[in-house]
Amino acid sequence: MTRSSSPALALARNAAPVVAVALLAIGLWWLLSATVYQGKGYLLPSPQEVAAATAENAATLAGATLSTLKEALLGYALAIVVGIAGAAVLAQSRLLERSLYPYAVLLQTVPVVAIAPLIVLWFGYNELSVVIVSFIMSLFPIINNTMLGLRSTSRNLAELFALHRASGLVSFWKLRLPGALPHIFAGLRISAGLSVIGAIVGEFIIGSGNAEGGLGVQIVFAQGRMYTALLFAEVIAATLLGFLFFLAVSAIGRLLLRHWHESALGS
Amino acid sequence: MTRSSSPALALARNAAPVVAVALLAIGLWWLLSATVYQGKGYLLPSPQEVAAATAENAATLAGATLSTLKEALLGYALAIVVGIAGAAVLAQSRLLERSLYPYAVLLQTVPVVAIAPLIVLWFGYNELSVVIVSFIMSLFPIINNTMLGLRSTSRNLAELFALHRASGLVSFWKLRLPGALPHIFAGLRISAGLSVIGAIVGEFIIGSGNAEGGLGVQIVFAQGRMYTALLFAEVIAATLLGFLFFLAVSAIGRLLLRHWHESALGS
Amino acid sequence: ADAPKPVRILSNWFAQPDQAGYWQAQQDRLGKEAGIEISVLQGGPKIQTIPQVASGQAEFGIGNADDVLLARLRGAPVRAVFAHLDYVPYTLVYHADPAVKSIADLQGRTFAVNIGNAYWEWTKKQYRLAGTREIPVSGDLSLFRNDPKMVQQGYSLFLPARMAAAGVQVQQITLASLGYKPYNVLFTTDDMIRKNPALVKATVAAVQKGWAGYVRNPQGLKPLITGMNKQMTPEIYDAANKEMIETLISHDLGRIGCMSDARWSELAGQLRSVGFLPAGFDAKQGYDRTLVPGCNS
Amino acid sequence: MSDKGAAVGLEGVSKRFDTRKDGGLLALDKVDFALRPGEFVSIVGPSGCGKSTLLRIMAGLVAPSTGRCTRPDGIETAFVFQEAALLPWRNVERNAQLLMELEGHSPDSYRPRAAEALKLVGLAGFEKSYPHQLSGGMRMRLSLARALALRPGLLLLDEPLAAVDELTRDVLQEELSSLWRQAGFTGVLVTHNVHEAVYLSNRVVVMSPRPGRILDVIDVPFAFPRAPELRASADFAALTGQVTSVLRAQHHAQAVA
Amino acid sequence: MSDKGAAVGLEGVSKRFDTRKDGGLLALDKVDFALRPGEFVSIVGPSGCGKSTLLRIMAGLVAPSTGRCTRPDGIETAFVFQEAALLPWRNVERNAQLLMELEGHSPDSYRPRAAEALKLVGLAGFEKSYPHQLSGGMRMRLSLARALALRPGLLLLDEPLAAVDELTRDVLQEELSSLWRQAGFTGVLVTHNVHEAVYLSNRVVVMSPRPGRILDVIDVPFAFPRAPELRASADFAALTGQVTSVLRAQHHAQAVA
Ligand SMILES: Nc1ncnc2c1ncn2[C@@H]1O[C@H](COP(=O)(O)OP(=O)(O)OP(=O)(O)O)[C@@H](O)[C@H]1O
Ligand SMILES: Nc1ncnc2c1ncn2[C@@H]1O[C@H](COP(=O)(O)OP(=O)(O)OP(=O)(O)O)[C@@H](O)[C@H]1O
Ligand SMILES: Cc1ncc(C[n+]2csc(CCO)c2C)c(N)n1
Ligand SMILES: [Mg+2]
Ligand SMILES: [Mg+2]
Repeated sequence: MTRSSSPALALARNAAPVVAVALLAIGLWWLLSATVYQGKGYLLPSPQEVAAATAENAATLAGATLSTLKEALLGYALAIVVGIAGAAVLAQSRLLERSLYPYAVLLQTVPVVAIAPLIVLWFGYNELSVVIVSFIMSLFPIINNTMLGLRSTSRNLAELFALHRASGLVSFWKLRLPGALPHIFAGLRISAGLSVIGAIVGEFIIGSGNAEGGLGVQIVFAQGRMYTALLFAEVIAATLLGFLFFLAVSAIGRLLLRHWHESALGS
Repeated sequence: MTRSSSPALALARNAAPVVAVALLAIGLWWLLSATVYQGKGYLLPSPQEVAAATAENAATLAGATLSTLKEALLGYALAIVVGIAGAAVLAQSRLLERSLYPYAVLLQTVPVVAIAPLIVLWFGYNELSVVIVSFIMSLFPIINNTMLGLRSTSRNLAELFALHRASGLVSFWKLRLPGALPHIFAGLRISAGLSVIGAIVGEFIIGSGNAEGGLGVQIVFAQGRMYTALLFAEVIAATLLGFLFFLAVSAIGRLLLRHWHESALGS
Repeated sequence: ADAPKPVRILSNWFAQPDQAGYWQAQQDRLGKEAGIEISVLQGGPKIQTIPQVASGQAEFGIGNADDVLLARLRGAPVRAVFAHLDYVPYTLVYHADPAVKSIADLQGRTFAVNIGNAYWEWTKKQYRLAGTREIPVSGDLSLFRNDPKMVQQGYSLFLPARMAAAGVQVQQITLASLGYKPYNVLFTTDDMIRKNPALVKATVAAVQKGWAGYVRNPQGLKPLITGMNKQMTPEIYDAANKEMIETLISHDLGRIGCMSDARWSELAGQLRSVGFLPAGFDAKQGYDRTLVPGCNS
Repeated sequence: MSDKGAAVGLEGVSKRFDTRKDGGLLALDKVDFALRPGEFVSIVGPSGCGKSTLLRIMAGLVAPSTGRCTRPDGIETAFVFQEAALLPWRNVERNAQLLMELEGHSPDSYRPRAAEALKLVGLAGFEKSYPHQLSGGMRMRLSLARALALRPGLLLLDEPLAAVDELTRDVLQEELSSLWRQAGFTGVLVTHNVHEAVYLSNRVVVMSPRPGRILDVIDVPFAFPRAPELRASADFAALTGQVTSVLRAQHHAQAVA
Repeated sequence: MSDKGAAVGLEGVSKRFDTRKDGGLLALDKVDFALRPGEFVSIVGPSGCGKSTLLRIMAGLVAPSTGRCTRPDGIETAFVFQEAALLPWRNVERNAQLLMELEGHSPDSYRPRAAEALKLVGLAGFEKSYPHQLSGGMRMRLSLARALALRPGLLLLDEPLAAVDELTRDVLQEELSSLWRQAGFTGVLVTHNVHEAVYLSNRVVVMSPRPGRILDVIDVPFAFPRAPELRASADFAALTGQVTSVLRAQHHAQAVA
């Protein structure tokens, strides 16, 4: 319960266990690559090999990461806006919810790869389609968690707002939305990674036109060259991208909830 | 607030709006396929064409659906068990959470396609690998929502249990878990669809040996032959499968929460 | 003069030598005089060129002859107008093994192939490989390297060279040697041919020039292709050119792209034999061989 | 009695809750009562007899199962719930401003009014605290301040002072009464404290145990403003004694049944 | 006084809460007090003075910022929180059984004890209801029943009767007192009702406004069992007057400051 003396110190303390496990994991990985997978770098390259591949292809890697970042970020942002707004609309009435919510579920159950031609048909043979795939992949967790949050409003508070003839909109902004924030952020955390996966799958479907292409494209290149060390570097880049989104969204959530919600008040 | 006279009636009333929208959607689909996509069944087949393709390939379709059902169900079940148990372990201490939770995030951020070879290497070219992919895809929403739920325990109640020296296990079973159920079920609803997607992606990667295979394999077959009507039938089957999981899990959730949680008490 | 009319060619893979003539036409702006500006769009692993072209996302697409016939069966109004390669260079690669004399000796092994694809269904049936285990092929080759008994589908242009570069000794059986030889084609829509035959002809003429130019100087595209496709290392590029120019492209540069009714009808027969096409299906609806200059002389 | 205060009429109001027991639970049974504009009425009755339910019906939050409740249109109503019902994500000050915000007042007008109300209930200095940092009594006082700051036409109070100490309670009673005299709202107070009921009210409604019925409505004749010393008077004791005996008679009847 | 009751010692206990104001908020200031085994002590003091915090410290739920609290090991403690703290997913009956379940009692023993406690607080007939179907007073009574059913060695009560009507309150006071005499637990009651404090206790602790300090500890000399008529006696009135005047002196001091 004691306060840390400085934010830097707090960060260090929070990061320490994660870093420890990371070092442990890298150690284990190194051990595996040096024993079981010794001489089988095409299956499991060693950390050194991956580091070398990263250094060697730094520029391409950075470019690809940036391009995937852009697509995933757009898809994610779109999913956040549409997801929260959609849930808000659905939560207005049981009827709306009953009629439309199941279709939000269906949307996420459709294997995107299978309907790829339609997506390209509707959104064009370009990055927009990649963004759309990322959007579709990340939408549902946000809708679903937001709806749960909006429906969990305490009865007493709902009555208070009803008494003061708060319009749907006012209730939404001042009561239901803030009350739903912990749930919403849980949804956003889930979707952070999905948006990156979506962008990569989208790149598989759309290719890269005439550009260099994002991580999805580079992953295929590395596979074709049997350059597993580079492949790993790219997968790690994609993973970290998703993780970055996750961290950003978690930090914002903690900031918004720190004053009042159990999950963020500290133990 | 009035009670319905019979469960059958209640079901009918609940199902009516969904069915209405479904009919509307099918109508719209038919309209589209009969106008803009007239003669373009290879892009958007008409409902009749899809029905015909379904009838023509009924046996294969049923077999494939069953096989995907099995894989997805196993992956989903595994994700539920591991997800809830994992979250329970992580929620035991901030240290554990800080050190391990980020890695659960990473797990979901990894593009499965990219690590497929390792999965195949470790689990073999068989259904187990498909189950593992389904498991990986559906795990994180469950972990994440369960953790949020476990951390949202009301302070008063936590103190009550602490006072009576309830062990971690007892607190878990009698306080934290039941209190987390609304969140957990939100996670399970999200993962329902993902588990089916995971199984299909798994089949894309792993195939089925030389058996007929599940929906993922059949989707590849239909795509290869540009048999879009059959492809649609398969996608619909996959979607309904995910939806079925969703409905089942929602029903169980409502049953467990109906006595006490705002989200299930009815408006 | 009017601005040149843009013509998009949608490729089925990232830039690589088997599409070289098209890239050449783009690079040299070979349609300029005919009033067209050709641009090639790179494909990728999940690109489906036929529905995209049929729906107008591009004017032309690159694909395989068998896929065009299958698409016709499903009503997609696409038609091959130019066959740049004599056959799709499919091959089956296995770890070097003197005991393997023919495909029959691969019976029972694990094949990484395009499951459900016509060429594989045909090969299975023709060579009685029903007892083999098949897995979907992906871009990943590490499992093949790791399993000495695995058979890997790929392009003969690249895969053996790639394996050699990685120090893996392999041998191959090409699909063509087994008798399955679909053209590699440029296709467009019926509508395009009917409403804008001049544009189609101009495009075909331009890409024919492109291919000829490439054959004359294969090194000219090397920077472009190896720059766009990181998979295409200079060594692989060179090896692929050699094989392509020797065996896959017409040595009579004026006849590049020509197709024969016999070859199309043979292909349709093969597809019928595995039930992919119905008995009455006429292969003629899949192509138009009147558009390539120099083929009827 | 001012014309600002609202008149609320209850005619044959019954309320039955759905429970899994057959027939449900009858919480209120044929309650007839007319609240005159600007009067202050207290409701006393055993725990679980339906007082909170009755307030909810007067507020229009719950519909009676039979009978009806008539309320003037557009009357501003403030309700101090039995549980504090604060927004956990707003600090004390922002919670105190809530109702005025909802009723569309401007920040310029609601800021000073909220500050004043907080001072009145003894929460000055806690403006920036969050509800979870307050004691139980402070939370209830915040809830009260929130309602008072609105200066409503109808004020419904569900045991607002149960969680505060007697001295604070006395102070708040005085404040409440003087506010009422100045502002002329109609007030309904649910309380378990008979002295409080009598001291503050024009009339005291005594209810029976479940199902809640009105046993008696007792007029309190003392003129306003009432001095604190009134509580020590014999007349006051007689009246509280009367209320208590109505309550007690029924209680015993139930205990025997 | 029985040996079942626990002795709890508070030595120089202060509690400072972290707030964003510098220095935080001093809730308790150097509280010294020793609870004798088996005695019943009431704590009175203004709202927000730290009573609930003090109970939490006695229960071992919160650590003092300075000073210490000594409690015998392994003593069963029951705490009736100021808010009912029920499990919303358990019905009344299962809520009443909770503490015994947690303490490892067998179903055979806890079922009848829970039923008995529910009857005692007047909740018989509501066994199958869920907390959200109860009135505020019923919820608090359930919370009380849950604690009583455990028959603890140390019973900490935070305004358990604030939300019930006076008559029920009287009845429950009698029940509580007689349980205490039979079972011999050590009891600490926080209440705003000085009569209740004096009637039930061996000693009454009077606390100052924030930061909470002990102003006075007043011995209540009346022998147990005490008859209800005791409340009407002059001696009783003198004692409650004494408590009130200690409270009031401080209150005025604060109002002036
Ligand atoms: N978690 C907390 N953080 C900050 N301040 C707190 C916290 N809990 C209590 N306080 C403060 O400590 C003081 C004492 O609170 P406590 O709940 O002990 O009062 P109390 O005597 O029980 O009051 P009441 O009679 O109103 O219940 C109050 O001023 C309150 O604002
Ligand atoms: N939502 C509900 N469902 C079922 N029963 C309910 C519900 N709300 C209240 N009741 C029942 O209605 C009766 C009256 O409740 P109410 O809250 O009005 O009592 P009250 O007079 O305010 O009691 P208290 O003084 O304890 O607050 C109680 O028996 C309660 O169990
Ligand atoms: C046009 C074209 N298609 C695929 C590949 C690469 N490749 C050859 S076979 C195979 C398996 C699945 O197609 C892969 C990835 C290529 N180089 N060119
Ligand atoms: Mg009530
Ligand atoms: Mg308190």
